[in-house]
Amino acid sequence: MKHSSDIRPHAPAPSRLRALMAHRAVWPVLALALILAVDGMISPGFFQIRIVEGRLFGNLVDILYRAAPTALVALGMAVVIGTKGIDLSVGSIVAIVGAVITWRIHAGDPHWLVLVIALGSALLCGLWNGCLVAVLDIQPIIATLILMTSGRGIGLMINLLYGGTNPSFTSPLLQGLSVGHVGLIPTRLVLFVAIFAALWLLVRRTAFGLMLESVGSSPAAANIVGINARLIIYAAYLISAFCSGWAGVVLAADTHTSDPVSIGLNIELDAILAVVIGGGSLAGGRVYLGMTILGALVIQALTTSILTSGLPPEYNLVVKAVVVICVLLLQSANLRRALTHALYHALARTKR
Amino acid sequence: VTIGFSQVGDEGDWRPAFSKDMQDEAKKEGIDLKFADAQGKEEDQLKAVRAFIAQKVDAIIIAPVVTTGWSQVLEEAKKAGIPVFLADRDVEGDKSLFVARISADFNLEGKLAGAWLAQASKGNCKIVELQGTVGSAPAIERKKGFEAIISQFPEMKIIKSQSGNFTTDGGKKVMEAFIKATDNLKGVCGVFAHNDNMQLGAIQAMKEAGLKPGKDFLMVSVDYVPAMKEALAAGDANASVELRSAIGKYIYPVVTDYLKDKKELPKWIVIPSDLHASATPGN
Amino acid sequence: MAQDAPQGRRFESPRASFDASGPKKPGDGDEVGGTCLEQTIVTARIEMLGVSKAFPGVRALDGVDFRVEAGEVHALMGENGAGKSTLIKIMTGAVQGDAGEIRLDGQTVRIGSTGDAQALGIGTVYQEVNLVPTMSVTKNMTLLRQPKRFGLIDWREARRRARQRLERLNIASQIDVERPLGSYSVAVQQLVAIARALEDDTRVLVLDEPTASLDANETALLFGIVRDLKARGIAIVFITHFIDQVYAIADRISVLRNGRRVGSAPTSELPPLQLIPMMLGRELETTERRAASESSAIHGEPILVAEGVGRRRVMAPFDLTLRPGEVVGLSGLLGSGRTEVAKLVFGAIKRDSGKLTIAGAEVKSASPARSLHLGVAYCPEDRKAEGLFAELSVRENIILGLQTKRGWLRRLSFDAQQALAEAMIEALGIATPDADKPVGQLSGGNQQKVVLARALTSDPRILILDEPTRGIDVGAHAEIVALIRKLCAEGLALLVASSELDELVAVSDRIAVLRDRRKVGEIEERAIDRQTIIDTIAGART
Amino acid sequence: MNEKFLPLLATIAVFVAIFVIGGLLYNNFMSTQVLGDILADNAFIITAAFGTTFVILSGGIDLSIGSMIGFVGVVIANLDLAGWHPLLAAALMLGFGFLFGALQGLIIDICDIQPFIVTLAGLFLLRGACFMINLDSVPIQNGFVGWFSGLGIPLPGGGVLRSSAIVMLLALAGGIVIAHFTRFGANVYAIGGDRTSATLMGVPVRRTTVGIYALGGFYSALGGVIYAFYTSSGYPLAGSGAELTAIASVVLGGTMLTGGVGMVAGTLFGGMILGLIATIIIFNGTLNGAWIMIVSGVLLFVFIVLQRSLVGSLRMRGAA
Ligand SMILES: Nc1ncnc2c1ncn2[C@@H]1O[C@H](COP(=O)(O)OP(=O)(O)OP(=O)(O)O)[C@@H](O)[C@H]1O
Ligand SMILES: Nc1ncnc2c1ncn2[C@@H]1O[C@H](COP(=O)(O)OP(=O)(O)OP(=O)(O)O)[C@@H](O)[C@H]1O
Ligand SMILES: [Mg+2]
Ligand SMILES: [Mg+2]
Repeated sequence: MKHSSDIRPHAPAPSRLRALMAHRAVWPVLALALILAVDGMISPGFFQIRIVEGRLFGNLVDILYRAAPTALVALGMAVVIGTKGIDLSVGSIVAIVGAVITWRIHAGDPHWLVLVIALGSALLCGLWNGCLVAVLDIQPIIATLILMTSGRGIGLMINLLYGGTNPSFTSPLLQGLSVGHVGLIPTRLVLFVAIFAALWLLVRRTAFGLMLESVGSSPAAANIVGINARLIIYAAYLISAFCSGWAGVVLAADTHTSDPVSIGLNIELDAILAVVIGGGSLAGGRVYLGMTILGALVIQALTTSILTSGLPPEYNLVVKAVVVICVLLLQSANLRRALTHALYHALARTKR
Repeated sequence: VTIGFSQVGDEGDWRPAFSKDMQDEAKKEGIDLKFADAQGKEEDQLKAVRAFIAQKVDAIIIAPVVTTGWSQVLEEAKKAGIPVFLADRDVEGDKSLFVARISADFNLEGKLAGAWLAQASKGNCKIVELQGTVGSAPAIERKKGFEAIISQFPEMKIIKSQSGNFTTDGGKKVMEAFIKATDNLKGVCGVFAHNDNMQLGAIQAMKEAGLKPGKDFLMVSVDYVPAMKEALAAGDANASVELRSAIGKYIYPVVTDYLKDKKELPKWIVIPSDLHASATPGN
Repeated sequence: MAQDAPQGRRFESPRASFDASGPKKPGDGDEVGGTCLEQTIVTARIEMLGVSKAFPGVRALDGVDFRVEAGEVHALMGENGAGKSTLIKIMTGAVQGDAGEIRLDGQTVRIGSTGDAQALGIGTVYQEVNLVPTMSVTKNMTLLRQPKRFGLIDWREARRRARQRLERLNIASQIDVERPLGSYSVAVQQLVAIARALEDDTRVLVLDEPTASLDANETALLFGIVRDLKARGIAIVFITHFIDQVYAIADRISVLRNGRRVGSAPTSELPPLQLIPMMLGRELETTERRAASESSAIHGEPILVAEGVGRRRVMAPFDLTLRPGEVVGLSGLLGSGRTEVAKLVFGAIKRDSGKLTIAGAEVKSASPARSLHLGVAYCPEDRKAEGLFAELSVRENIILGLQTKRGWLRRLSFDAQQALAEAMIEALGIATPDADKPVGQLSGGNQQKVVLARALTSDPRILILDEPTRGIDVGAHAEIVALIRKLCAEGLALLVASSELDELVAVSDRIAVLRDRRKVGEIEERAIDRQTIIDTIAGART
Repeated sequence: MNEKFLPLLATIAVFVAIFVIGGLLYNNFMSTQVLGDILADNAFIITAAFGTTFVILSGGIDLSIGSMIGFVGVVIANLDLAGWHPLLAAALMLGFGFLFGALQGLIIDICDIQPFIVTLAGLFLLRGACFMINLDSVPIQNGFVGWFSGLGIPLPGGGVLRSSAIVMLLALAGGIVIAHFTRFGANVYAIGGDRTSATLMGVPVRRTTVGIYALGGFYSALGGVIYAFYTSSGYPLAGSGAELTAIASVVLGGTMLTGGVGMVAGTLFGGMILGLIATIIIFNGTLNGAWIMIVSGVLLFVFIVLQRSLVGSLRMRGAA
């Protein structure tokens, strides 16, 4: 009963810790590198970056540019998942925000106010989700499924309030936030970094993160310790809603139309994928913000390369599925261990 | 009279307009319309039709999500003695199960777009295509129709084609990718989008990349929604095949007349879909 | 239980270095383990040879030899983190060793899973209650061995068997076998786990701290059963930290220290005074039960007053007062409501009657958060469900108490956290390679210490401990008792619920006695001794 | 009265309540015809949901069922083009579903990747496969299918218990037996209740996990077969979003997503409740798409709350 596989190196704590961190980051990075490498091979000019219309322009920029909304949603998702929860309603929140923006602009509100109202409405959604999960303690998937199903309907209703189907708007301010650029850098990236920084400070530089993780790890114990689990869960869904709300602003301003049925469709799946590729566990208890962004980049890189590759669209999903599986298999330490294990037994059997 | 109408869903600009028109027209004509929106799901649509039968409505109008899978439920409608009419899409199988189809022709729309592009480009054009939702009937039909025409012209071919899911957002993303992939659409002369929403997205993407859609590129799409009218006026797009959305006035009379005198009707009453073009650019 | 018990529980050392305890670091000398390996005359029922196991940063076991004869009760002793559980987990297939060999009745066997072990007739009760709380008692007890009729499970028969098993421990009366297991107290769950392990075809029975949350009666019962299993020639491995229990039941003792077997001898040849140093690697001087003089530390007004506090169907209204520097014990049989009293006072269970006053201020709606800020800390009985954050590190687990009190905005700096954690690890002698180890990977006793440590970090004025020393070794136990007294001397008020009379006798100034979820009496300082308590519980006096 | 039946009772109570209310609101609603239709129209989702019930009982989740339903249909239809007999094709696909599920289970257990993600990949993969096989929706010509989907037991009052519904009820019976009268079933509950404990108690976790997802795959494949026969066609987009409906059915049926608690029978009524919601909305007939989405969300909410409060009050009474 000897299993070489079970023996792990004995290293003093700090260096082992560093090794661990490295370990967590290394696989997603590798995946990203591989994807880009493939792109480089199939389309030569893939990496070239030029300056067009006074801003950086090229596939790599596009990946960042397009990843921003998904990454935002994913950040919020990471926080919720940290509490052992999940938020399926992010897509609907995006839709609602888009509708509200268009509506208020048509109603002639000043655009800064529109922005406030839009984010406010997102936070309302967060309150609703939080209420279902924290107060009524309905299981998160179902609780957020409710807003997921009705949210886009609400968006459509808002559109109908003033007639138009998929009305469009023009707003220098909002479009500036989305498709504009400060210097060479797209504004949405700058803002994304700002939000990420704020969130990171909240999670890592206050005790909020620790409390979040303890609630995710064991609500009962958290309660005994005197943590107000409810409040924490509430906060988590509010944060998620805010991030989705901001993503909504970016996406809606991007096409400056309100298209509730299709805007941000399936963004919740990409967000969850990003969190998991970033090493987060749906069982809760841990929040990795930086890693989550990495996950989002992997996904967007994949999407962009599918689009540029010239592959017929009916192959999109299969390619996506295969790549995702590969990335996850790459990440799974257990697989490697299991393989060695199997190998060992095979050998043992042959010996007998 | 009570009429059940099973609509596909809410996607894009055209469907909602169509639904709204059906409901408004019904009010005008004093018809009690039972409206059911299938959210793009075949199964929901079957549920709807079954429910209509259970409700014993006088007639059923279906805008099928998908062309297959109808025989069973149409049989049931027939047994219950409820006449069935089809709006837009056709259904496979026994044509005797429904009275008539009153609709435009996706395939024809594709053909019109193709024809216009052929003529505008003098039969010589590299095209990028923005497909609709993969597997959806309009996407498939419009593609077939379009290809049927351009296959007549050796110098016309589609060099890139991706799905933009019939959405502005999708169209924009795909076009952005195409722009990079083809090094600013080098050599491309035309863009064919399966609906206006995607085309509008594409136009945004091209402008943001400093290109001139409508001037340096021939932009043709389907639907002719209000936003596209503006784009045509502004010269950002060149042509759009109209898919009429205000067709309640075509459909209801047929149905009500049939209910009065069960006179046989032609199986397909085609609603003309005509092409609107801005002044074609000199090239 | 064991009136004749030597005063093993009452040892104490004011200050002891823990260098000896704590897991073995790599690099230390690697001389062969199992120094005094007996010659095999008769083949042992089960025998483990040269078993080693390493976890990240820890060598849990290092070439351990361990043999148990048929019809022998073999006590496995050692400090927290010595490797006891790991050894028996390897024996029962729950963990795969890195090296070594297992022989059952002479044949080498490969035990790749707990399933294999059960197939070989090795029944086990693991340290933490390891049954499924959401399943009914019946389902738990018959899992994998459900009786079948026509290929389908015959639940009536299954229920019958379950009841029959529980009968043996005669607790069938207290348990509805259809109720979910989780709705019963830890103690009851522990008993069910034991009942489950008692298969008819059992050849080896492994009990890892089965008595940790039992009180005198259940323990006596269990021992009764163990004795007749022994008579039936079953080999029994018995892990415990109760010295007196060892001498009450075991024929033979093996001692582990830092993952090595440091000795092994018949019980008769190894009196406690040799055993304990062997376990701890150091001496332990005795002290008598806390003298009245120390109690003079008790002064001033009551800091906690409960008047008619209670909750329907959970606990009948009771009065309770607690003065600074005072230790009040909660005694009673299992299910008597000790835990409920503790939780009601702390606010973890909402009271629906009565008045609670803490430090002169009336507490309208008690809740853990509220209590925390009033300077009350609580160390729960059920550490698995209510105590630990298994994924979080030892450090995070320890500092959460203080951190929560400070509020989320005033985060403890990493250095502060580290310092605090190190301090506690030092003070309670928590055996862990470093403060960043996930607490779920600590040994049972060390987990308990972590939960205690957390309660202490929020520097409370009132400390409520429910079964505080569950699974804690003698040395640490003494340490903790000493710590408690020191805190009391500094004016901390203490409420201790325990199923361990000796412990209560040792620390309490007053003891509140509970029966059937109502308070039936209070024993004053001078009157405190085992007999009085037992009588009061039994209802002989009030 | 055993506590574990309370959620089931609550669900049934809610179902009956809505059915009656619907009957009061609209004529022709409270009829065996509507009941029969609901059974038939939702048979494929509910059948798939039975599989999901096992997965969720074990504390996992399966998102791949919607795509599985579509995929099965597409393959059967295209094999029909190639001249296969539908039954043969169906048998093949049931086998496929079982194996595909098993594969997912294997990946989940060996690589311990979260079920949510593995099955999400499964969702993408199978849907993508549909597109690759054939973008067009293909009718199944073989007369057998038409005949089969026509079958049914007439109910008193003009309703019909259609073949699809019958198959579903048989699947349910099978599910109940597996869940409550086999060791496998017991092991599923054990793993869902407490994975580590289950391992220590000797439950063969890997084998069981694989079995669970295999069963899930099998049931969703069966759902796919039912759907293909019932629409006698294969449509590459069929069943999109079915996974969420299925999960909702399971949860409405009183099964906890945390695992270990719940019953297969509950899922039937959970699914029927969702069916009722849709039917009521259609009978109302004035709602546009927007309202339909909102209303179905609101109703879902109402029923969940109703169901829980019912359970709660029943518990109270039980305790008292
Ligand atoms: N799963 C694990 N991962 C990492 N380390 C572990 C794991 N299980 C046990 N250990 C370590 O192995 C050592 C021995 O643990 P074990 O549980 O055998 O001690 P024990 O003798 O049972 O102590 P106690 O009396 O407290 O139960 C401890 O240092 C513990 O931290
Ligand atoms: N019937 C029950 N339903 C739910 N929880 C229960 C029930 N009985 C006990 N518990 C829980 O089990 C734990 C122990 O309670 P118990 O009744 O055993 O009090 P106790 O006197 O502390 O017993 P113990 O000797 O186990 O400490 C408490 O958390 C209590 O809430
Ligand atoms: Mg132990
Ligand atoms: Mg207790």
